[in-house]
Amino acid sequence: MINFSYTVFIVLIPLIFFVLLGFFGNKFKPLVSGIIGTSGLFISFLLSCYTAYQYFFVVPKIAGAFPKLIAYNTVWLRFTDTLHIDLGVLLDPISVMMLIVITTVSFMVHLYSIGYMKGEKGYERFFSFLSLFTFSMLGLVIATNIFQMYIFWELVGVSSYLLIGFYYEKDSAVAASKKAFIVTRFADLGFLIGILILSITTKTFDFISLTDPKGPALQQGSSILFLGLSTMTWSMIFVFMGGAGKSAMFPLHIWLPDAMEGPTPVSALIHAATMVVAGVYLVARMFPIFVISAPAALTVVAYVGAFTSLFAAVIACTQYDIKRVLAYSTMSQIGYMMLALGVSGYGGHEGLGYMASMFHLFTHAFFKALLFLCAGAIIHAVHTNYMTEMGGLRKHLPITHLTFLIACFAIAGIPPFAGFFSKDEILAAAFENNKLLWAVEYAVAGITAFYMFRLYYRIFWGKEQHYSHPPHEAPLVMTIPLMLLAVGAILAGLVPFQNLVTSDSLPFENHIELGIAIPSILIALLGIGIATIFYRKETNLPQKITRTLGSFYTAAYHKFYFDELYLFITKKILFDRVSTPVAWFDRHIVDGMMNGVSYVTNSVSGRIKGFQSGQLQQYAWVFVSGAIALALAFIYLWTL
Amino acid sequence: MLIMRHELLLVIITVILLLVEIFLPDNRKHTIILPSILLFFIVTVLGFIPGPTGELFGGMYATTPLILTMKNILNLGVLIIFIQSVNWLKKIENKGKIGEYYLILLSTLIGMDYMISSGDFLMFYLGLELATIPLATLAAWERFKEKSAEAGVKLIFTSALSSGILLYGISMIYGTTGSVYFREVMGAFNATPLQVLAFIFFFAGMAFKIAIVPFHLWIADVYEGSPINITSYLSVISKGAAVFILMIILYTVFYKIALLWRDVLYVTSILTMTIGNLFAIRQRNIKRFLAFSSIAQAGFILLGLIGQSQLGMTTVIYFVLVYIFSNLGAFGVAGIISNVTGKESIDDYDGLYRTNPLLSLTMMLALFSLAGIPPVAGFFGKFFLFTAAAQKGLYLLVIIGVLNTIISLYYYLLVVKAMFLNTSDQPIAYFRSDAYSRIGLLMCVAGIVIIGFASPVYEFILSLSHGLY
Amino acid sequence: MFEGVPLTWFLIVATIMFFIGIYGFLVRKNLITILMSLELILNSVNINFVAFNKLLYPQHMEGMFFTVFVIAVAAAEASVAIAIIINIYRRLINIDVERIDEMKY
Amino acid sequence: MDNLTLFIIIPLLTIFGILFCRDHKQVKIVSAIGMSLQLINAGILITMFLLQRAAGNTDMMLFVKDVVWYPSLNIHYFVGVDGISVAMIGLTSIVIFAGIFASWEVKDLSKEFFISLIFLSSGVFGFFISLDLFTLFLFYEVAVIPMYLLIGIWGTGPRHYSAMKLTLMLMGGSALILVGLLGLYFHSNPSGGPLTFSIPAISLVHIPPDVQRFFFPFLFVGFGVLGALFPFHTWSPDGHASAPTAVSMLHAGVLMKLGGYGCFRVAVFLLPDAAHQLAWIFIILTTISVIYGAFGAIWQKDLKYINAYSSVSHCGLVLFAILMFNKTAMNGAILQMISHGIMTALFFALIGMIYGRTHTRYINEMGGLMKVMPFLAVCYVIAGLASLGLPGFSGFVAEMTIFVGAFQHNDVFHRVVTVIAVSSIVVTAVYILRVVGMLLLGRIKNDHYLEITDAKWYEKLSTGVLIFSITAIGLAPLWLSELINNGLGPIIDRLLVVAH
Repeated sequence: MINFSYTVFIVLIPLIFFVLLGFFGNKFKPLVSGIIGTSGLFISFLLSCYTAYQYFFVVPKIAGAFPKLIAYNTVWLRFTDTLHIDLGVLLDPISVMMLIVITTVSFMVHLYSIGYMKGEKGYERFFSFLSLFTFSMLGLVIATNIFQMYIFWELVGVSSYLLIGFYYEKDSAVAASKKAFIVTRFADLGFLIGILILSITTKTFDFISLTDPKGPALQQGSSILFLGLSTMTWSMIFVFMGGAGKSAMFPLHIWLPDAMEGPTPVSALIHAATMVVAGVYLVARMFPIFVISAPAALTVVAYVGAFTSLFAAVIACTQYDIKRVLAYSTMSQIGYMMLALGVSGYGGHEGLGYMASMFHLFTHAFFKALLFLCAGAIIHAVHTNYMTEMGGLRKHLPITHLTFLIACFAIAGIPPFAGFFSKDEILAAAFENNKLLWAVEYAVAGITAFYMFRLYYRIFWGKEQHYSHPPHEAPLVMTIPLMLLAVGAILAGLVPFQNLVTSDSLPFENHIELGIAIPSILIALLGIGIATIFYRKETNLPQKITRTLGSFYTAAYHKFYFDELYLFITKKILFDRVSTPVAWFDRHIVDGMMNGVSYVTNSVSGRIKGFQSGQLQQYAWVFVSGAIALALAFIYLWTL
Repeated sequence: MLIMRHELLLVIITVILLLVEIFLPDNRKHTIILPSILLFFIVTVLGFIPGPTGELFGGMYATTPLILTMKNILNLGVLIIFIQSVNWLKKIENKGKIGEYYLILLSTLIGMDYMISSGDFLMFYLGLELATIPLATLAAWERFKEKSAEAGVKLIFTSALSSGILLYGISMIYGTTGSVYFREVMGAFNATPLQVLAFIFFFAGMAFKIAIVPFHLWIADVYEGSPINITSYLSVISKGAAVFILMIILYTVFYKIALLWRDVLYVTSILTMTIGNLFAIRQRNIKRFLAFSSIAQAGFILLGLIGQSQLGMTTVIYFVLVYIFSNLGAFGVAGIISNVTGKESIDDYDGLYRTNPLLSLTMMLALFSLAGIPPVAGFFGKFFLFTAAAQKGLYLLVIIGVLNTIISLYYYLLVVKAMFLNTSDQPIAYFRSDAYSRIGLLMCVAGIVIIGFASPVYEFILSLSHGLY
Repeated sequence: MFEGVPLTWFLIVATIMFFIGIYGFLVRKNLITILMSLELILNSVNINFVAFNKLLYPQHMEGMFFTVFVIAVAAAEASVAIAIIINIYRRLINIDVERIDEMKY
Repeated sequence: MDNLTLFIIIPLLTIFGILFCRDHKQVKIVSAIGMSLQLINAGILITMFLLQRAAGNTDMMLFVKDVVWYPSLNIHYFVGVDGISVAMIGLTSIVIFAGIFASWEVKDLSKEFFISLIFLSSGVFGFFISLDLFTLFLFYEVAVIPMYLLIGIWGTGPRHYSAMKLTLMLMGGSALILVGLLGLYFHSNPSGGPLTFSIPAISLVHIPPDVQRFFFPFLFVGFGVLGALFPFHTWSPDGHASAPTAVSMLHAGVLMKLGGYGCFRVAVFLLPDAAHQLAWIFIILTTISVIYGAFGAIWQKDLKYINAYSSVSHCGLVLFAILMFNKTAMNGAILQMISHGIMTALFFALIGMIYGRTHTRYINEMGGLMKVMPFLAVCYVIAGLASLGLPGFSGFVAEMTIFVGAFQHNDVFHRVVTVIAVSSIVVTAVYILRVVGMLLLGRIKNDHYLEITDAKWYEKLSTGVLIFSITAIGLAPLWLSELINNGLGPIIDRLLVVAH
């Protein structure tokens, strides 16, 4: 057996660098801290690659399946004899895959940030936060138990909060970070409740026991019912709520577009490639439970995923902020992944959706990170986020243009770029299980191609704008990650996922079904075509279309008014209708009660002062009548 | 003769002082102060020497170790008052009256000692009157102040009325039992209607002395009008003696109707605590304030009386001891301030801590002790009183009692607030108090601080209180 | 001298005196009159004592003694009271009890 | 001199030392030395305790010292510690240590200030080591009463009103406790032997359930007042808002824990039947506390009010967990006491420091402070994150233990209230982030703030100690949890015996 305990360092190195930069960052020159952070990640990256190599190719399989290895485990907090939070490293195909994804993207982003963040205040802070995030995310994926996952889940939330609010003097950034944290926190509440329900039904937090076919979670099945659904179903629905929050699934998606207020590398790392797919990862982690014990919850996952992907894709078509377009496209793509999980079965070819989902997660990380980094390079060059203020940049930013185009092809699903393979698997899985969802996703594939190329053309083609200073290509330190990721976006699709990452860790035979693949290529091409017609040159066609769509367009442009709805709920209902009355109640009723007691005492004291009139005879009167009254009362009570 | 040694010693020094007073030339009258204090100090010390106990005059006079302890406690209190009064007595308007002061106080003390030691109602009555009537002259001490005369009138008339009613009660007791000797009354007392009437009238008379509602109304006016040292004497010694004798009589003479008097005390203690507290809240004059606070304290003492047991009895004596120290501490400070500045309003105390920290601290300790705040002695006293009441299962009474402690804490804190929290444009300026005042206050503070922690005090009283109830 | 007069009669007289005394105490405005009312109260008590002693418990003289002492104490009380009343009179030129209310509440 | 009594002796000696100080500076140094010794002493105690346990000493209480005080009433000076008290002592010494440094700039009547503060702490220490109800009660009141002076003299705002209100309400609570204690005392020996105030002795006695039912509310509400039980919590916002920094720290950090500890050690432990029967009423009240405090905090504009309501919420969680009667939840309750103690002390320390610089506590008048005082701002963010239960800080450990423990019950009622209580974590996040956003982030609203300087060394020390503590507990909670579990054993056993 190979000793994997060194994997702990993959996680610990970023933590060490976080502490180092956090405490002593201001002692270094900014560039130095950037390089330190990046080099730390590089070590982690190398270690992950080594781990992946060993895990997939060296470790002997058990009964043909990749084993679940506990590389390290220690009890962190003990609730009861069976319920305890451990900290450890669990290696299985998905966690190893995630290690690769996270360290790769994170390393690229670190490298890119050395250039991108140059001259920004708080340079070392940025890198320490990036390290913190990487640490949390790595901790999340290697979690051996659901509570460990929850811990790191919260930590990625907070690092996301810190990074979105990096420009803390900008009110919009502060608001966005707050919103992101609170919305995901609300979702985490669901996650936590889900964990609590798990804790009473299965009496364990451990993933291996939870997903063990003979374990209590799967054995119990749907035995205990509550409101018509089994407790496991409830539990999984709540857990999924947590996942939906992190992955910006409808209706908990509202934070993600705003989160684009953060520095662009952060968007690339957290809000495109890694953290937002944590929800998908969570569902994948719990997948056996979903499939076997909580199929209803899995259906929820599928529909939420499908709806989100459509919903986000529609909004993406109407946005002008390039980062927001990418954000909605992220949501849409994650919707794909969720859907794929939702339609998947367990084991063998049944588990095609699972495999596809993970595959898409993998490829998406590359091309979406690439898109964001390109966006960063563009913003770096023109100092605006709005595509209306861009145009004709292909001459000025050749490398960016090329890599962006590759990424667009990848996300649109044009072979042989990475996105094609994974998306094709998803459509295939959907087609096999649920035609309706397949139809939706099929349409979304077209819309995706359309809005991506709308973005592409509006940035790089069209009329050149008047820029304050001529845009120029980003420095090498930024373009190298672009190029490396572009290579990933091209090649990632060739990884034989069906052999590596499957629902039951057993490889299965899979090949591209042309019946699914060709139509999807066609619709992607259609989307690209429409975009080309609309946006390659300046035309008034888009205006015409929007006018035709009318209020639907307006609604989509306003993101279907979800921000307003949330604002209404939080501001008008929670703040004005709950919190303000509570505060009033506290001040006036509860406190008034206490003050009332003292007021009554005082006023009684004032009222009875007349007894002490200063009149001798009145004193005597009280005296005598008191004595006689007492005498009469007690004679009555005691002798009659 | 040694059985009566407390009284005899007092009589002896009274006579000595009387003679000295008479033969001192007018311009040297003030030199009597130190000898009086020294003589009384000797008496106090001698009182602590254990000696024989027993009965005299066919049972008219009786003493036990417990009663001796009570007398010693009173002696201690009077000693402190003697010391505390020096400052005041030296004032010009008291010139020529210094000797009187000591003589009158000593004679009332003799009265109280006889009262506590009485074995029949006659002795009790004589002691009571001896302890009361001279006090009226003390209350009316300041001849040129209307308030003082008013206090004297109110005291003498109400006390006369109360002793009239008390006597009426005693006459009924005599009529129904055929004796005025405690021992014989005890055997013959039942709860016939006439006897209930007799008891209530008797109780009213005693309640007057202790200031139990509704027999308390005189107390505030008299306290306010009297010179502050007299007030402190009235509030601790006079009241303490009355509590002692009431306890003895209730526990012995009226033990057969314990269920009845417990109910009477139950009602009156609730009234006393509550009314005393409610009136105390709104007082601004420190003496009047302490008057009402002492009414409330009397209500708490009744809790101990109700817990008719060895525990209750010990606790009452213990509490009176603590109360003497605490109240004398408070009165001592008020007296010093009043003597030096003539200010008696709580509002005048604003910012006192900044100018006179030690006085303020003493006052605070005394008030905390009165309020029953640890770690000072009052806490122990209150706790044991409640324990005594709870022992009889009277939890409702305990609850009312503890709620009343909160009200009392409020007004005690008002004084603390004035001294520590408030600021004033014209605070009482810093002054050095004289050695006598300091010694007096030091004794009080020592008592307040030590008595609680020194459990032997309590245990000693307990060891003596066998067999009385 | 009082042979055949039942005890009750004495007691009735005493009680009436007692309440007359109380009444006087409560309603008369002159301090001296109030003092006199007090004497009435004390005397009613004396009658009680004497009557009880004479008619019920003639074997001991306790009641008689008590009476003697009550009379003596009453005298002392009266003297102190009058002294104070004189003092009041000096201050107020008046001995109306209702005027003595400087201290209240 | 035994180790436990030292916890009372050291503060008293320190006070004695302060009396002889000539100036402000000496006072501070003497206080600091005294409280450092106390901290060291606490460290020694914890080590010795752990060593003893490791050596296999399974007595319920260790380092017991039993001296008869009032023989007739069977009042003893009876001290001893189990894992819970040890943990609470640790908490107290940390908070008082930080409190001394946080009040480094008290100039007005500094002698009196430090004397009162340290006297208060001696009461707290005494409370935690007492095993005799009488001394427990005595120390309880000793801990409460200096608050009046501390708030009244050195406070801000409506300090007179707040001080009076706080003192009276807390003393009202202690009055109820007194009734309960007397009830316990007179039922402490049903077989007719000598009565006792000793907690271990009473815990062996079975008091009739109807008697328990009568006295339980007195004890629980009485201690609950100090534990900010709804609706008896209103002293807390005003009191905290008016109190000077160190007092707020000590009060919210330690004194409010007296309430929880008392509920736990006296009310629940000694009256288990009644606790079981009446728990539902108080569970409802505490659940209200949890949610209500959190919602109350959202609306507030004054930093101290926000924190005070947040304390209501967090302390509500303590009482809530105590009423769950299982080892996990109760462990969580103790953890929460410690965690909240340190955290809220940190908060109040920071608020005091911020107030000292900006001279306002209204969040809408501030903004962008991160720029001018990064150290304090970062500390505030850390405190905030700890407060909203971020993993890595103690709050998370405590809250999760409570939630998991509370949820283990098999009936719908307990689970529903747990879920309601759990939802407070979201509301907490809302108000914490609102404060952080308005206070530290954004633009600087007032040009005067540009001249603000960052923390001084003593402020760094004060906050540093506290942050170190919450992080240490948050990162390695197991030893603390085991320490507490250790003390919980007998208590749980007693509750379980009753339950069956």
